[in-house]
Amino acid sequence: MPFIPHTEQEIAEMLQAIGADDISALFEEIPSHLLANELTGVPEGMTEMEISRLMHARAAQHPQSVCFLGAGAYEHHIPAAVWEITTRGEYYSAYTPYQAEASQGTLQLVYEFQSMMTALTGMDVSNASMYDGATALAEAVLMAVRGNRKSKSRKILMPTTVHPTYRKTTRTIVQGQHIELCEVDYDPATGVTSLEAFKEKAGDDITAIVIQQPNFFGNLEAVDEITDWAHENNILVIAVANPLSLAILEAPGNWGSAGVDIACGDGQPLGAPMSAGGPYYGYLCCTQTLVRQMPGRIVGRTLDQDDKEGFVLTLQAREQHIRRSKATSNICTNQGLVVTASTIHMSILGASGLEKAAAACHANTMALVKQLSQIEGVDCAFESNYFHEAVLKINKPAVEVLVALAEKNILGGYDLSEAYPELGSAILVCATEMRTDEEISAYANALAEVCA
Amino acid sequence: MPFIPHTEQEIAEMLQAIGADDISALFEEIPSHLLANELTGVPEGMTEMEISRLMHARAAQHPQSVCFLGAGAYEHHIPAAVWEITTRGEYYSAYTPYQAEASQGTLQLVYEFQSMMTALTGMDVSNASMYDGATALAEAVLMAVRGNRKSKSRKILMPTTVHPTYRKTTRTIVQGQHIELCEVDYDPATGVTSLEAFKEKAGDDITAIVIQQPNFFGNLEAVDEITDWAHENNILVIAVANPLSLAILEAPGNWGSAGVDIACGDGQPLGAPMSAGGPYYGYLCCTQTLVRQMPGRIVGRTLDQDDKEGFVLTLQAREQHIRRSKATSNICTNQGLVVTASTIHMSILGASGLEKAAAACHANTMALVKQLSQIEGVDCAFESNYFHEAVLKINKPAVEVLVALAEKNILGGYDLSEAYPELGSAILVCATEMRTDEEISAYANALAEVCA
Amino acid sequence: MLIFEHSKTGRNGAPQSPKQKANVDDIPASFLRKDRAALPEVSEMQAVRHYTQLSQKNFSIDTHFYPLGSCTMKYNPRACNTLAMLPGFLSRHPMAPEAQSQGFLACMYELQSMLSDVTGMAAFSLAPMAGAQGEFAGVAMIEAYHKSRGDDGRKEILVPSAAHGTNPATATMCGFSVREIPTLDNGDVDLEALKVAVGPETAGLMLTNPSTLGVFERQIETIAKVVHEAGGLLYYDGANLNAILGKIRPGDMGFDVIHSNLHKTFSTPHGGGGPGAGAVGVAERLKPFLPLPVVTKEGENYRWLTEKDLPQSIGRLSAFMGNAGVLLRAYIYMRMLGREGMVRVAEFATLNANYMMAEAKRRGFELAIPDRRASHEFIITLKNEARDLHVTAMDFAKRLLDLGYHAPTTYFPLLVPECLLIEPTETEAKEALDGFMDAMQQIREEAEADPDLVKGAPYTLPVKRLDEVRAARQLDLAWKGNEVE
Amino acid sequence: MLIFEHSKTGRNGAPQSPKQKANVDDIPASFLRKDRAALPEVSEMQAVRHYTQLSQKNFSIDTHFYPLGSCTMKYNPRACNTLAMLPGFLSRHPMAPEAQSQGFLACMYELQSMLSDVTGMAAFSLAPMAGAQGEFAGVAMIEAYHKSRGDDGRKEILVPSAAHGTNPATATMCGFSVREIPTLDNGDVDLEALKVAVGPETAGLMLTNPSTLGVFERQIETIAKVVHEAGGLLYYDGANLNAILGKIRPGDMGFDVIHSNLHKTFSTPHGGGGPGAGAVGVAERLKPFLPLPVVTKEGENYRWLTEKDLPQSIGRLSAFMGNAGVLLRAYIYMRMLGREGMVRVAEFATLNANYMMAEAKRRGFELAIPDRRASHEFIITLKNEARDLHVTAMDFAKRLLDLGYHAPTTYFPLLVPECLLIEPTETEAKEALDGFMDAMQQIREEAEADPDLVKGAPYTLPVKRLDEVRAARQLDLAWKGNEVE
Ligand SMILES: Cc1ncc(COP(=O)(O)O)c(C=O)c1O
Ligand SMILES: Cc1ncc(COP(=O)(O)O)c(C=O)c1O
Repeated sequence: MPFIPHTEQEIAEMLQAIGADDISALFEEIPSHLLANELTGVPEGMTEMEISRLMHARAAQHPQSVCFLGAGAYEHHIPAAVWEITTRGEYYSAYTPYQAEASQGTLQLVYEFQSMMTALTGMDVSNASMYDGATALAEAVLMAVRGNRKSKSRKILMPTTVHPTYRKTTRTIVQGQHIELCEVDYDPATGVTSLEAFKEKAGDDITAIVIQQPNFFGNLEAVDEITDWAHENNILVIAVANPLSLAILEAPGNWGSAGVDIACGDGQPLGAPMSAGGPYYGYLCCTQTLVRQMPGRIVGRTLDQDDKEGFVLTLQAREQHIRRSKATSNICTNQGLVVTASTIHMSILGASGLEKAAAACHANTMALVKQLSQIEGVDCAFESNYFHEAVLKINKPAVEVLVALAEKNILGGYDLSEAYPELGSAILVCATEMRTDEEISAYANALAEVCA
Repeated sequence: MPFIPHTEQEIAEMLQAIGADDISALFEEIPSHLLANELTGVPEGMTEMEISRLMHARAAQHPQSVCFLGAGAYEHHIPAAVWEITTRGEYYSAYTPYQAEASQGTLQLVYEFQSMMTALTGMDVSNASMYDGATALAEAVLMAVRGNRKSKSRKILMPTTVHPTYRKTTRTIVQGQHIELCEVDYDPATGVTSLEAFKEKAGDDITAIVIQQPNFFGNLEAVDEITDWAHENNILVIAVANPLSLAILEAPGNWGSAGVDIACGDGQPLGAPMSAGGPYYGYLCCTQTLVRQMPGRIVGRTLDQDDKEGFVLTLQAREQHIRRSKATSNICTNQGLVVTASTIHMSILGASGLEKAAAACHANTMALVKQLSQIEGVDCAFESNYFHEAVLKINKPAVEVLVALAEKNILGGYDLSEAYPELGSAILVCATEMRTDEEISAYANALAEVCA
Repeated sequence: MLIFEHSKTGRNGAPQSPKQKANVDDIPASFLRKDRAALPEVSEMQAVRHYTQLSQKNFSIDTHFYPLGSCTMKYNPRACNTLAMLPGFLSRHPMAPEAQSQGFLACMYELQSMLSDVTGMAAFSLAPMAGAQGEFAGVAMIEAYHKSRGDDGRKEILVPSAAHGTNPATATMCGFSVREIPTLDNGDVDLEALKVAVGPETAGLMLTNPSTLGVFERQIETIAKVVHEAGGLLYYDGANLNAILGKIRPGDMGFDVIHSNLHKTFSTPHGGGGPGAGAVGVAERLKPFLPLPVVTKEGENYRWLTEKDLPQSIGRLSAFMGNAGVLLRAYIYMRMLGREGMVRVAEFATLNANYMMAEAKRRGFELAIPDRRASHEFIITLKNEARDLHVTAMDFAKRLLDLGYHAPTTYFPLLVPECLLIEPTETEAKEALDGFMDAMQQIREEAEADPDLVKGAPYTLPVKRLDEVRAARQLDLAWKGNEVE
Repeated sequence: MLIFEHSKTGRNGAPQSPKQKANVDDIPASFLRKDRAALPEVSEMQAVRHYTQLSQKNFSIDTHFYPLGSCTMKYNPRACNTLAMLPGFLSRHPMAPEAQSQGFLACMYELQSMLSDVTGMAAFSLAPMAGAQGEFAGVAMIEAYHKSRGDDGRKEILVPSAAHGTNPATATMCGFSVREIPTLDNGDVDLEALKVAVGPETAGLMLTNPSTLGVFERQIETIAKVVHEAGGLLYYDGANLNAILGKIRPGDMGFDVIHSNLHKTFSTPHGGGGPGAGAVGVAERLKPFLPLPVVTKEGENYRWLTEKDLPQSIGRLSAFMGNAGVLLRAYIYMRMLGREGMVRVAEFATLNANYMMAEAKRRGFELAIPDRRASHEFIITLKNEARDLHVTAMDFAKRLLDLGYHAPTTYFPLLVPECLLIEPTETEAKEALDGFMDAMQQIREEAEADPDLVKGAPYTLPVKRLDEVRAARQLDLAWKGNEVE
């Protein structure tokens, strides 16, 4: 029997010990009219050889396209060591480390992860992960509402330069708690959110603002002045940042004169393959002041009976299994294994490796933008500084252009027309360190053909 | 620096401790005119991202053909668990277990491997592996020559139904030691070696004979009567057997009334992917009498100071590192990691799983032979019992037929015309448990087209 | 030793990043980082060695029997991992065109169908990324449903006292208030109390069945009737379907919405804390509210349903589409089990739990609910041992670690004093179950002879018992020697 | 516990074989097995758990510093494994048509070229499956060469007393007799003795340089001259090129034939005993004798050379083409290192060895060859400790295990009493080297204070010191409870 080790003899012995005639007797408490008929929607079982054949065939249905698509998920190089170690049974098949003494591997690793994330973001503390960047932002908003004692409004300013599905997800998650998410428009010339725009929407009591850096368009927001303005007005600041960009760009903990209050984002660029959308993980960091508002697991260093160092889950009184309806969040299972991969990834690359990777992404995207924008009918959408991702306007409908490129096995970018109709036909493009000069030129040639 | 952890400061400290001005001073004993110029045949180094791109491209140059080719290397299902565990660093990156106490993982595993191979072959002892099946046969011949004290001739009877490159390899390896390898022809009607044929070549002093079961054609040799005849004449018997076949066919240890003296073969069908020819491993088993003639590593069970069970390399006095020019063989490094995989493979499948796999191979090959031999111009070459591999005669040149099939992404079989010109145009075909009914029919259709 | 303590300035895993740093001079200095982040600087080998050694400090399914109740620590077939990580899946961008994603979409569509079949629900969304998010989606749908009907006064979610902490926490997150319903000694919900509690305020009841006490809720049909008649909906916390797979379907019991923890019943690994997947299934009337995206099939083609298709959807729960890789693992596992394998999971998970329970009884342990059939799990209470020997459930748990067994869930459900919630799962052999019970018996003997021995455990692990109070009081959450020299 | 002891009749890894056993009734019963082989019958999880736990009982590069002299235990980059195991390589049948194997053949061809370049030889064959088989091929070529010239009287191979055991064993296997040449105290070959030994019987001399004593043979040009003038050929045992890579080439030193252990210098893993690859390179005059197959390039295409191309070849050494997967790993590693990386390997392997040697001296250990530069390795002799404290090199070795270091090679080369041959390799950081020397110093202090402590080591491993004599006397080579109940 697949995955079941019982022999006939053992089954008999076990039933006898139980005092049951057969296995069905164990289900006698279920009203018999409720017992299920044979399943019809589940096919017959397959051997590993058969499922392997099927999955290889399914995977082969996906053409190996050259990816210039980012928009929140990026194709980066991941050292082979990362997932070979991550999928070791001892990491892969362990549970949440409730029994600390039997889980020092995972616990120490998470402590190291927290340390790395605080180093990267310049914040005081990090938790052990949220589901993804979008839910991390939603939880950051909830934290801010709990944490900003000076504000009563439950009103959050959210620039439209924040990732569209991050905004949608946040809306879904915070909507039950009477929080107002108030959108702030960007400057159509620069593609960034001016301080004026924030001020306009501000009114007199704002709980928190969100800033994404680089923003969804890849453009660089004036984070220092916005942060300082917010703090002057008792507004908490939530930063959303691609953690790989933080190898080069200023850490949220250093924005303005005091740094932001909460920083979050998606850890995918740090060691998670694109894998059709997940699993990735959300990172969530904050100031020491807000630590008790943190959702999710946090690992702390402590001592054992012999005063030897060790690691445990800590501040559990914030969590659902202790605090139940008063918990900071309902999160229980998080994205531990991806955090494992990410921690190993960061260790192997180090800050200098991440810096080189990030710089290469930026340089490649610049090269791409330069070539593409030379094509007749293709133009840069914005006049501003950007990092590693940029918006191009095209003289033909983006959706058609992208389909034509896809047929040439080029994923040409993200179609902005649905989320940002005001941009007309526009796409968001990205060339990571994985892209070669030849691929960039091939894209330019293909786009020139398509636009001709 | 790739894979080198030294910082500038450390280098300076280390040189100072050594008392050398710079690293080149460490090479001062090399006559300076011998110092090498810059290498010209080695390209510049590549990052992992670059080599990964290259290797993916190289691998993609191999079309995924449907394989009906066997001839000593077979496409079998290997559970995913096998290589995931085998490539764990603790197995992958350990050395030969010289320090037994720090190598109990590998040592116990090899002891279990030896136990499994003796169970499968019905022999008393097994070593820890030879390089492959061909070299295992060569070493078996050398063992027999050392072990058969009653014979002086150093003459070995070798049927031509033994794998052609096994015979060649054996010749290469034993040629320096004045051993005569005397070929015995097969019966052209049955494709097996008759006892008469052995007797004809025998003369009065033969050291050993070799029998491959199933033989290279897939046919079943009359192993019982040949073994008994050999033993009656003080001839040692060396069996070559596909170990997967031993899940179904009689174990060499039970051939005839006393069983063979040495059994060997290639372990590839037990968990090694085809991987372009290796690494596989040779297994080598023998009777208790011959154990001190064994080449290679052998693991034994013993006790530690507290009488706890443990495992060590044993009978090392046979080996080159102790006995030097008097050793039983020069073998040192063997195929440990593949043995690791194979041991896990056998554990997961068990005897019943191997039996089902072997039976499926046989049934598939029978189905294939049935369909192919119905094609006009295609016929079975031999009238005999076969297992899992069979010879077909074709009315067109085999080489052309195989090329035509290859263009349809079918590896149609092994061209026998070079090794067995007397067969005319003939191919050896095999359909393992991996082949589906659809693939078998597709082959039949393709061959019908090609032969039409 | 922390990875940071292996760090030396200038060390790195050189082949893992471009050889030269590209120019980023176009970015004004004000945007740039001033100091390099204090990440560890180690060689690739040092990282490999460090994290390989660390891994060995974990208990896991691949190394130990791990009967952690409510967590379903069963074997994670390696094929699920290998096949879900085929390059064709890993390299797929989440927003790759549907035309180039048919293989993946086919798997997701079939996974939705299989889940619908085994649970008896009308439709599934795979969006939720863990059980708790599945609960969130479910409760948000309940809210959306009432709202859509103009039924605005339903502000309360009922939760049995035995419920998992995520249930009340989720209800709060969705803006509901929580009312607890007591549980009877026999493990059933207190029906009378429920009847008193329901009313026009009732949005719904969240129920786990078999409950977290490890018994089947026999009055489920009556409960459903009571809640439905009051206008509420019935939520099924399907974190653990292991005991009912192919035996009884939540849809048939009357549930309106359910989440299923694919990382439990469907054997995707727990990964030391995740990721999971908390697919959510609904009865017909809740279909319009399903979270996005959902996969649909049109002719031979698969495509995502979006806001345009489901305008009443509660919306998105993630940036893309949930934990795709986890969903693939569950898909592969379900296909390997097949319909016949599903039932067997329930049968043998139940057999193992009942056998252990019988053994526990025979060996003189007190059961929380002695006279019922266990489902996939059961509870021992060590209140006598705690009272007479001053050895607690936690002491037993720690001592078990020494004897090579991961501890069961301790102190949950909160109702049962000094409890161990034991879930063996179907993939464990009888020897493991017997070995565990032998260990329990040994510990009790040790507790009688020398209670300090047990109270001082564990002794054989990388650390002795850790001071959790100190951890919470003297917070040390990140390495502060952060200045890499 | 052995895997057999987890076995129960009827258990199995069901999804791993066809569901039903196909009919094999066409095969007469006399050919069929009567009893099922007594392999273990366990579940997949039991096998996974057993072999995962077992693995943790090994020391390895991925877990420990492993300065095993002559074995070059350096980091095995994980990319080499991952990329060599791409399905496109794994699923390639060894006899797949050349037209469908160009990717693989290109790698092999380039590997041959790179090896020729770093060794200064005219051509390479990748056929040999380990160092010893490479030696076999080399010596067989020497024999074939002399024979081809009708020079039949050369029956002797000369081997320095410091040589690795495979050298004399190989010579014997090829049918030669072996004559040992003494080694001087300074590690050089005794040139006078060599001059006396050479003559018309001399087929060749097998030499390792740097020698197994860890020093560079300075008289190599004279030695080459002496041997060549006597009509013999010069064989280079290139098991360890780590100290000379890109620094000096065996071809330039005058060697006629060389094997290279790719599983050492080129970092393919040792796998707990193998597999390896012992590629063999030759000077121009030995090219016709290379073992088969060899890859050649014609225009843009690669193909195998066969017997037809090389009729004088010594022949085949394996059923197919050697350890292809190992060769791929070496190829990937060499491409990652590149030309600049090659030299660095030699430099830092040498730096590490000389640093440790200097540290050993500073800490009062006696060096076997105190006044020379070390190459990639060096030797400590503990003869004083053995004499004065009765603590042997083996005792030191075992105690090192307790302290978390794999022991160096003990009692090899045989010339040096109570020796430890220490090879740190270039991939170890200074901390590891210092830690090891600290441990050595600690052990000597322990030996002075309490010799029995050291003699009783190890204490912290899965077993204490094992009885090797018992193992050899009471042979127990296979589990004999073989009857699975
Ligand atoms: C009964 C029950 N409900 C809900 C959950 C929450 O699931 P998750 O951890 O995936 O969020 C769990 C898991 O711990 C559980 O056991
Ligand atoms: C100097 C020397 N020569 C030859 C060999 C033999 O190589 P292999 O073990 O690959 O057969 C070794 C390896 O142990 C060695 O160190």
